Amino acid sequence: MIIGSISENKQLEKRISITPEISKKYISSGLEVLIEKGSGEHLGFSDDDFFKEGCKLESKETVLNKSNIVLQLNLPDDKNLDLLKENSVLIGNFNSNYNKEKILKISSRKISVFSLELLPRITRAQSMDILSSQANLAGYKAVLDSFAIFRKAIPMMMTAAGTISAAKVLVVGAGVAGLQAIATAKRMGAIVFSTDVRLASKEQVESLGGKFLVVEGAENLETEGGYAKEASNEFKKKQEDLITETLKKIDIVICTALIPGKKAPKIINEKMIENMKPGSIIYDLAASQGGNAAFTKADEIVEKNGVIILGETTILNKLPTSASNLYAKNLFNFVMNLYDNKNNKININLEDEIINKTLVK
Amino acid sequence: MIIGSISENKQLEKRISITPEISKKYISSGLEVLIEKGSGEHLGFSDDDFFKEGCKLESKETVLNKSNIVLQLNLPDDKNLDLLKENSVLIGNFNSNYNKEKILKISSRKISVFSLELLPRITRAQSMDILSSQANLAGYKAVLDSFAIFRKAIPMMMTAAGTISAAKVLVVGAGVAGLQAIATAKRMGAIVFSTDVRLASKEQVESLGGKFLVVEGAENLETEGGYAKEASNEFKKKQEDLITETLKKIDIVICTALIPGKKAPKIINEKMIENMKPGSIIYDLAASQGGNAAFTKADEIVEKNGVIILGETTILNKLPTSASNLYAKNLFNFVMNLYDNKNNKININLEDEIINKTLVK
Amino acid sequence: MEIDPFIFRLSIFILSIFIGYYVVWSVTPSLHTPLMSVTNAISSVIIVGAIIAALAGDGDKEKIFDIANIYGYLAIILAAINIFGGFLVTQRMLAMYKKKRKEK
Amino acid sequence: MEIDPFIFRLSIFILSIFIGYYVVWSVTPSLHTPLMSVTNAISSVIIVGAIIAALAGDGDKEKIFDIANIYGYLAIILAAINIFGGFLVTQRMLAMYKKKRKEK
Amino acid sequence: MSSNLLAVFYLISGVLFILALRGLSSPETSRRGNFFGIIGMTIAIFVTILSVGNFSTGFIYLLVFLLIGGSIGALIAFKIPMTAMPELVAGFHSLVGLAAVFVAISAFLNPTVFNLGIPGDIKIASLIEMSLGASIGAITFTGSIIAFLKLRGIMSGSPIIFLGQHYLNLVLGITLVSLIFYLCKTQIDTWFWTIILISFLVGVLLIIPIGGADMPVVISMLNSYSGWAAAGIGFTLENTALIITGALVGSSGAILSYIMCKGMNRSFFNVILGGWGATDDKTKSTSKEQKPVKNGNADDAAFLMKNASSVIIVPGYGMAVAQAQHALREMVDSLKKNGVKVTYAIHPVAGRMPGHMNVLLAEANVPYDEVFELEEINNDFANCDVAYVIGANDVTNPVAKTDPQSPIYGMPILDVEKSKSVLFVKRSLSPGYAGIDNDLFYRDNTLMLFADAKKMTEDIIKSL
Amino acid sequence: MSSNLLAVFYLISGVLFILALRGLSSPETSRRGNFFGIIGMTIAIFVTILSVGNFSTGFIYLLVFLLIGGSIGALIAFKIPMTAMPELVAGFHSLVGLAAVFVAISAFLNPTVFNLGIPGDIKIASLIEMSLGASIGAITFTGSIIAFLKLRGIMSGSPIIFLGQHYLNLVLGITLVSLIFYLCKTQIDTWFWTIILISFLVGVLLIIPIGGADMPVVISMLNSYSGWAAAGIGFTLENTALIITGALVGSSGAILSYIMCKGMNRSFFNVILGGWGATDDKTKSTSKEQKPVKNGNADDAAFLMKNASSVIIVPGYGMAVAQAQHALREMVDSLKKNGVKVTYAIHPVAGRMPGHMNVLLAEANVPYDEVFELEEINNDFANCDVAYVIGANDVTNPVAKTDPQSPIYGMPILDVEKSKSVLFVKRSLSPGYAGIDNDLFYRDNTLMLFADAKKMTEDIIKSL
Ligand SMILES: NC(=O)c1ccc[n+]([C@@H]2O[C@H](COP(=O)([O-])OP(=O)(O)OC[C@H]3O[C@@H](n4cnc5c(N)ncnc54)[C@H](OP(=O)(O)O)[C@@H]3O)[C@@H](O)[C@H]2O)c1
Ligand SMILES: NC(=O)c1ccc[n+]([C@@H]2O[C@H](COP(=O)([O-])OP(=O)(O)OC[C@H]3O[C@@H](n4cnc5c(N)ncnc54)[C@H](OP(=O)(O)O)[C@@H]3O)[C@@H](O)[C@H]2O)c1
Ligand SMILES: NC(=O)c1ccc[n+]([C@@H]2O[C@H](COP(=O)([O-])OP(=O)(O)OC[C@H]3O[C@@H](n4cnc5c(N)ncnc54)[C@H](O)[C@@H]3O)[C@@H](O)[C@H]2O)c1
Ligand SMILES: NC(=O)c1ccc[n+]([C@@H]2O[C@H](COP(=O)([O-])OP(=O)(O)OC[C@H]3O[C@@H](n4cnc5c(N)ncnc54)[C@H](O)[C@@H]3O)[C@@H](O)[C@H]2O)c1
Repeated sequence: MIIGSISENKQLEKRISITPEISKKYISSGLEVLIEKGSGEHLGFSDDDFFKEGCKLESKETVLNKSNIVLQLNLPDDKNLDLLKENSVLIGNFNSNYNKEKILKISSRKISVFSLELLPRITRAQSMDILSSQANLAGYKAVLDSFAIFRKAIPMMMTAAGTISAAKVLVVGAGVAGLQAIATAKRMGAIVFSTDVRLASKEQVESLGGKFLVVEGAENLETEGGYAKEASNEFKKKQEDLITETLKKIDIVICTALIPGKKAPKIINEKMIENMKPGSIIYDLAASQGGNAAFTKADEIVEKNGVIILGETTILNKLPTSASNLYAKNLFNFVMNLYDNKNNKININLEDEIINKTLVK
Repeated sequence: MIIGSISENKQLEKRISITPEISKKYISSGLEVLIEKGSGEHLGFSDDDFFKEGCKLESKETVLNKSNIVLQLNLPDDKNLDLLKENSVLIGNFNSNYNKEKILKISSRKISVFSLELLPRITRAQSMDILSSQANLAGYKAVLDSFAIFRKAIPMMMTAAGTISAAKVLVVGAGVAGLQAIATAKRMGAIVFSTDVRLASKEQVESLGGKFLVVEGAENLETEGGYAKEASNEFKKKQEDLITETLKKIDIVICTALIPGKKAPKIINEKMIENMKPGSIIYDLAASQGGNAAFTKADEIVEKNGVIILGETTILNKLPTSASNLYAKNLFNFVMNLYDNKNNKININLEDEIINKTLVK
Repeated sequence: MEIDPFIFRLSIFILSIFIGYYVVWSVTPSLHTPLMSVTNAISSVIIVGAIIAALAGDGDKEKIFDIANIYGYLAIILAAINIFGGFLVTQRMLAMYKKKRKEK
Repeated sequence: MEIDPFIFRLSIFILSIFIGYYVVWSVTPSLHTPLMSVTNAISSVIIVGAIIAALAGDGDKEKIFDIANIYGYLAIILAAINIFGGFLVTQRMLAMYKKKRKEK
Repeated sequence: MSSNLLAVFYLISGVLFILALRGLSSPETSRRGNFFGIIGMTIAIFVTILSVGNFSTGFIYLLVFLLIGGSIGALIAFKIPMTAMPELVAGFHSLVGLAAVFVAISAFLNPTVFNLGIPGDIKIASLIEMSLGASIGAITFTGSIIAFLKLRGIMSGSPIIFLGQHYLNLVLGITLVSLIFYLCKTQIDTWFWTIILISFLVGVLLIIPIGGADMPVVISMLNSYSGWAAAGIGFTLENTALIITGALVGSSGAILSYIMCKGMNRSFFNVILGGWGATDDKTKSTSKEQKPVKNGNADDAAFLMKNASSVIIVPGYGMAVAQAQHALREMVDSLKKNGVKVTYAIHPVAGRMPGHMNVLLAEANVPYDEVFELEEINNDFANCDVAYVIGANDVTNPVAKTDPQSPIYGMPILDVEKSKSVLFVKRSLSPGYAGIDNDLFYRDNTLMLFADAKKMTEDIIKSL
Repeated sequence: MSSNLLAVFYLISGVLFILALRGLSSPETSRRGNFFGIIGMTIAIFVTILSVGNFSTGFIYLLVFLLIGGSIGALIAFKIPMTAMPELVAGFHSLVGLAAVFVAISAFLNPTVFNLGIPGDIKIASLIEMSLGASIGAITFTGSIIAFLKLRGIMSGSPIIFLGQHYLNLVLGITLVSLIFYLCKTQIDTWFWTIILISFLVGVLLIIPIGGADMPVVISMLNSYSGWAAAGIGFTLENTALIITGALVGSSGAILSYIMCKGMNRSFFNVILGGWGATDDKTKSTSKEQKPVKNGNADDAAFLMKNASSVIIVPGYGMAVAQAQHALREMVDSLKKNGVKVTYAIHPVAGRMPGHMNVLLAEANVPYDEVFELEEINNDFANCDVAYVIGANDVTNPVAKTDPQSPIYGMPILDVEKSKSVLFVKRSLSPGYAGIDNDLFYRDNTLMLFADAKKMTEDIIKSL
């Protein structure tokens, strides 16, 4: 069995899907690993580092030609897809809703395509859950980034030259990314507020030292999978009032609210932003799905009334090493679930919820 | 009595020396405040904000012509200096050692120039101590900046997709900037080491949760003023060995070691950097005085063996609001010590150590 | 000024109650069971009464197995089980703690 | 089977020592002074002896100011000072604590 | 031996018993305490024998019976498994009760030897003391037997309650008092025997309505009863040793049971009055048939951990909710001062966000080198004395390894159950995120500490 | 009144005294305790008077003297300032001692009334008891007077030590024993008087070598002595009340002084043997003439703060060094649970780096709205009950306001000295960063808590 990976488009994607550390694990599980030459260099993983672990370094074509399993982040371009061999398996984070057609075309060539954003949120799948692992880092990085561009210091400092008061941070959406954002802002000394539609999140926010903005009469909008449903209009109105009031004193907003398969909810509207203090920052992690804030533009910095709005869609490119480490480990766990060690073959067992749901069909 | 301030060269200096908040304090102490139009706009302090507090907004020339006391950050250029009126007072952070001649020329025109980096380190002067207030913020910002560009996450995270181990940070020099750097790195979850030549700093580092690298047989190199002396060769050798060993596992180095009036000590040499892990960062706050690390270039980013070396001299431009707030408060305290409220005049009392030592003569 | 010995006994009784009250107030919970077991063993001091009952009229051969004495002997057996069993089992329990303590 | 009353008194004495021992073990430090002062007041129960001494041979007019009785009366004064002074001063100290407690 | 000397020796043995109880209240002195008890008992027996005087046949029998009893006792003491302690104590108790009854009977039948008058004309005071002693002894006897049966599992541990129970007890109580009254008046021995019989019945009735969980309190209470019985007989026999010891045992037993009630958060009154409270909610829940859990308090936990050589801390979401990390760190510091090795085991999905536990532990300044991830530490549980599971649940649930149907099947878990004892700090038996019951709660080596995680940890610090 | 009834009443008053002492050991029950004491005493006096019987002239005198003494006592009790408590207790003590001497003398002169035989032929046992009572009473008398003088400041508080002191004491002790022996043998009353005189001397000699700081321990010890004296006389008079109470006071006084020694970290032995230890370093340092500081322990601090309505915490560099922030937060939580209002006052240059305290308090999750800077909070000290200064020093030093020569002159300081009490937690009297002494340490409303800041704070939590 051969497992391989080729370079991503490094302009758009800095992460990689096999790290030297993980390649070692594949090899000790009995797989061969092929890596495209130079694919990790931008992260400080030289070809030599891979070689030392026992990988073979090959050209893109060889990798695609020979591998039974190909691990990627984004969907390779058509030219590369064509090189995939029959009965091979392609695994990655392919935005399968959006790319459905393209993927089905590949599948038709007897290539099984697994897209891991489809992973069911069951306990056993947690170690393969790329959404969690990446959202976690995104939440962390969003805070660090926004703090770095903020013109004031974050923590409270009572000094001989006067007092700097602690910055106030609002985290919109307390999912995986949101919680990590809360934790990070909190440990830097910020005063952290958060809002979410799922009732359980109140306790979770408080368990990290954050303050939860309680919308009166809130219903629980949690689906069985642990995701959020869309909120009712009444709820939205109440939430709006509360957030408007809160935002007047907030310095930094981190937006992470998402509803799977839908546009991100618009939570911070124009008027709210008007009332914010100049110099405040809105860091919108939901930008790729339209953003939680008005004015958010994907991958652009917008300034409105002195408020800086960043719509970030590729934040993990700013934390590529850690993100790759976790992503690669997620894929490894997924592959191990797929791979039949004894018979040295891939076992696409459709009884297995994990395999069944992630297979794009 | 009129107190005034003109715009700095905004290309080089983003801080300001009178904030709206402080201008209010001057006014309630019985002074008039003149501000050059537009001088705070880049920080979100509109002319209106000043006006509301009771300031007059004037042209550069009027400000310089009318003011009895002029507050600046850097030495104004010659053209502006010429506009200063006789018997007036100029206060700022003028690097008086370097600019001695220029300043004496002004002094000869019956203008008293006070340069606050000369402030004696006595308890009473703490509230005017611009070196402390600015170094404090610099230490904070250096950590935040370096964390923002670091390719990995800083804190330890044990997750379903594997463990991210905590980043290791070395802070060189545990003065004001160094201690704040330690505190900031520590609260983000990094493992923090530090080294200094002053013995007292061990306890101080530990009081912030940092680990002090104890150089065996260390002598105490503290002067009476609380600054460091140059170290002996033997000490330097031992320190070198210890740091070389430590650096092999360090991810981020923050350099803050300074010796007043001298070149900054070179503590991290070429060989040490060679042995560091690729992807590591050296953030050299001592760059303006030559830097603590080899390869440091002022205001440039150098990459050696994958190690990124940043020589930062204007870091406070990245935190201009907080820095201005503290700087302006320092100046206010200094002016209050100089200003004779009852007789509404400036009282240059050379008996007063603070006034005597800061007056450039 | 003769005082009835009963009064003295009453005093002794009441003072002993106080001692019993204070003496165990601060017991560690983990010692509840051993303490109970020791208290139990001690309460078989009733054997003193049993002995007196058993040996009552001793020397007078005929009365030696008087019905009253038999009750005394029975009481001796019961109390003796309790005394030996109680103290020994306490010893065992306490030895357990001791061992653990030494290990480290 | 007569027991000398002395033995009973001895028992009472010894048991009381135990009680004294246990009863103050857990005293709060801030109550040291009041406790001392109350103990002091209580120790003037010696007045019981003083009364007996003072009234000894009372009724017999001639003996009323026998030298022995005078010592008794003196002892009464001393002990009385102590009793009243001791209890009252304790009361005052404790009232202080009480007030503070209420304030909040 | 003169009666004075005898009294002095009895006093000495009384003092030794006091020292014995004192000793038993702290682990350091407990063994010495037991030793004092043994000496005290030896002295008491010895001087009694000497005081009776002539060493003829009876004396030989006495020795024989003493030895028979002693051997049986010793045998039981050595053979019994450590886990059967509570029922053993209950069993022993019944013997003391019966012995007291026998002594009372003996005195009743043969009052002359005890200077109580002659049969048919016994001193009233002695009669009262005697019948009180016999009655309390009899209650102790049957009560202890019921307690024994319940603990042993021979009888169901759930409270047995029937209508009119309390009235019946009341009636029986009144009967007892009247019988004693008649006995004194008429000196007819039938009354005496009836008193004993009814007391046997009362003993049974008093204990059956009490639930199995409250048995330790009951035993201690019965202990106290047996003390009072001994004291009563002590008055009859004018024996100082019996009076001192009886009072001592009586009051210390009562206090101990009170302390135990407090520790278990139960009303002393309810427990003692047996079943009075069985109708209120709290006791009801225990009367339902449930899987039994061992329920501990902070002192137990402190004791276990203080005496452990290594402890592994397993934090979970509950620690985060309670914000118990600082208290936890304090606790660990205390333990380390006691020479205990302490490490933290972090499950990859403990908490509700990746790295949740790490953030909190870092906040509390827990050194990184004490924090281990699952794979590093999982084997260490087998060698560890105590696993302190604080607000974690799913991540320790062994069902993940055994039941393919369970929603967490396949997740690696922390093998806390392999450690010698497991302490679970949580507020109730309710499940965690995955919503499934955790089998570990019901294990033999598990002690549940029901409380808010922070509160409990602080309490443990206090008793460390 | 029959002697039996009398004995029962004495027993009752004994029990009431037990309850009195018990009550005094916790603040909640202390007033009730005192009340029990009063009742007990009333009963004892009352029944004694009744027992003596006929109410003739002597009875009137008795009442008169009782009233005289009572009025004097009451007057003193009301007039005395609260700060003079320790010396007051010492003074009162001397009276008890003297009273015991008088009663002993009276018994010696007139043994018939007490059933001790006739003058010149008193029972040996009674003679021993009597002379022991008189001797201990005499020692208590003069000892208490010396203690009183030392505390009052009339006599220097420093230990008076001379060569051969211990030998002298030894010789006197042996003399006392021999005198008692001769007294018993010869019944010559000169010996009796000599015993009393020598005992007076011993009392003086025993106390003079003890330093002023140890006086509270001494008082408690003298208390204990007076108890034993009472018990001795109780045996003489065959009086149960005196025996019970004497033993009670005797042993509780001894224990109390032991506890106090432990609390002050002094060796019990050294204190009691007066000056034995005065040559070792520890006591030497106290014998040096120093500005006196009030030295407290965790329990005192806990008590003060628990009963305060508002507390302000002033952290400084020492808190950082000790890493006491988490413990501090715990302590504040406990206080808040007790209904105390707690805020933090941060001096702008507390610690060694700008914002030093903020970092640490944030780490310990102290809410920002409880943290105030100097200007916001400085006026609040005047209305606060306790300022808890933990590891801060320079930032509270009032010399900054008063002495232009001082290196910190002109720095604004936190006005902690305006609060009702100030607790300083630091390890010694050594100065802070600025290297200057802090006058506050020696103020009347300051209590120094010498310990590591974390350790002390944890101890305070324990006793809260
Ligand atoms: N780490 C992640 O990224 C992540 C994300 C989402 C879900 N999860 C899931 O979360 C679970 C994590 O497992 P876990 O063991 O940490 O937590 P858990 O299984 O949810 O158990 C937490 C336990 O803490 C107790 N608790 C709650 N508040 C408490 C308090 N104040 N004091 C004391 N105890 C308290 C609760 O019991 P009582 O109510 O009886 O007190 C509960 O049983 C896993 O099932 C995991 O799959 C993890
Ligand atoms: N904030 C700044 O930026 C800065 C910078 C440089 C200098 N300073 C100066 O530092 C001083 C700060 O004042 P401060 O009141 O915070 O500190 P301080 O005056 O230096 O006093 C600290 C006190 O803490 C005690 N201490 C040390 N370790 C302790 C421990 N483990 N447990 C208990 N107590 C401990 C020390 O007394 P013991 O040894 O008796 O325990 C010491 O007196 C000022 O003089 C200020 O000018 C401040
Ligand atoms: N079963 C598992 O083991 C497992 C694994 C990972 C995550 N989870 C859980 O799944 C949940 C969602 O995780 P996610 O971060 O991937 O979700 P997500 O990225 O889809 O959404 C982010 C957050 O936005 C919130 N949101 C949606 N609409 C909102 C609105 N109008 N206003 C405010 N907030 C809004 C959601 O409730 C969610 O918390 C979390 O509770 C997480 O703990 C469970
Ligand atoms: N009197 C006051 O109230 C007051 C006010 C501000 C600062 N201070 C004290 O003054 C001291 C220095 O403050 P600073 O930050 O302005 O100093 P700085 O900026 O001049 O130097 C920074 C640090 O580098 C260290 N250093 C110098 N050579 C070194 C070498 N070869 N290796 C390692 N470290 C070296 C110095 O010891 C110093 O700690 C601090 O202790 C500070 O607390 C006192």
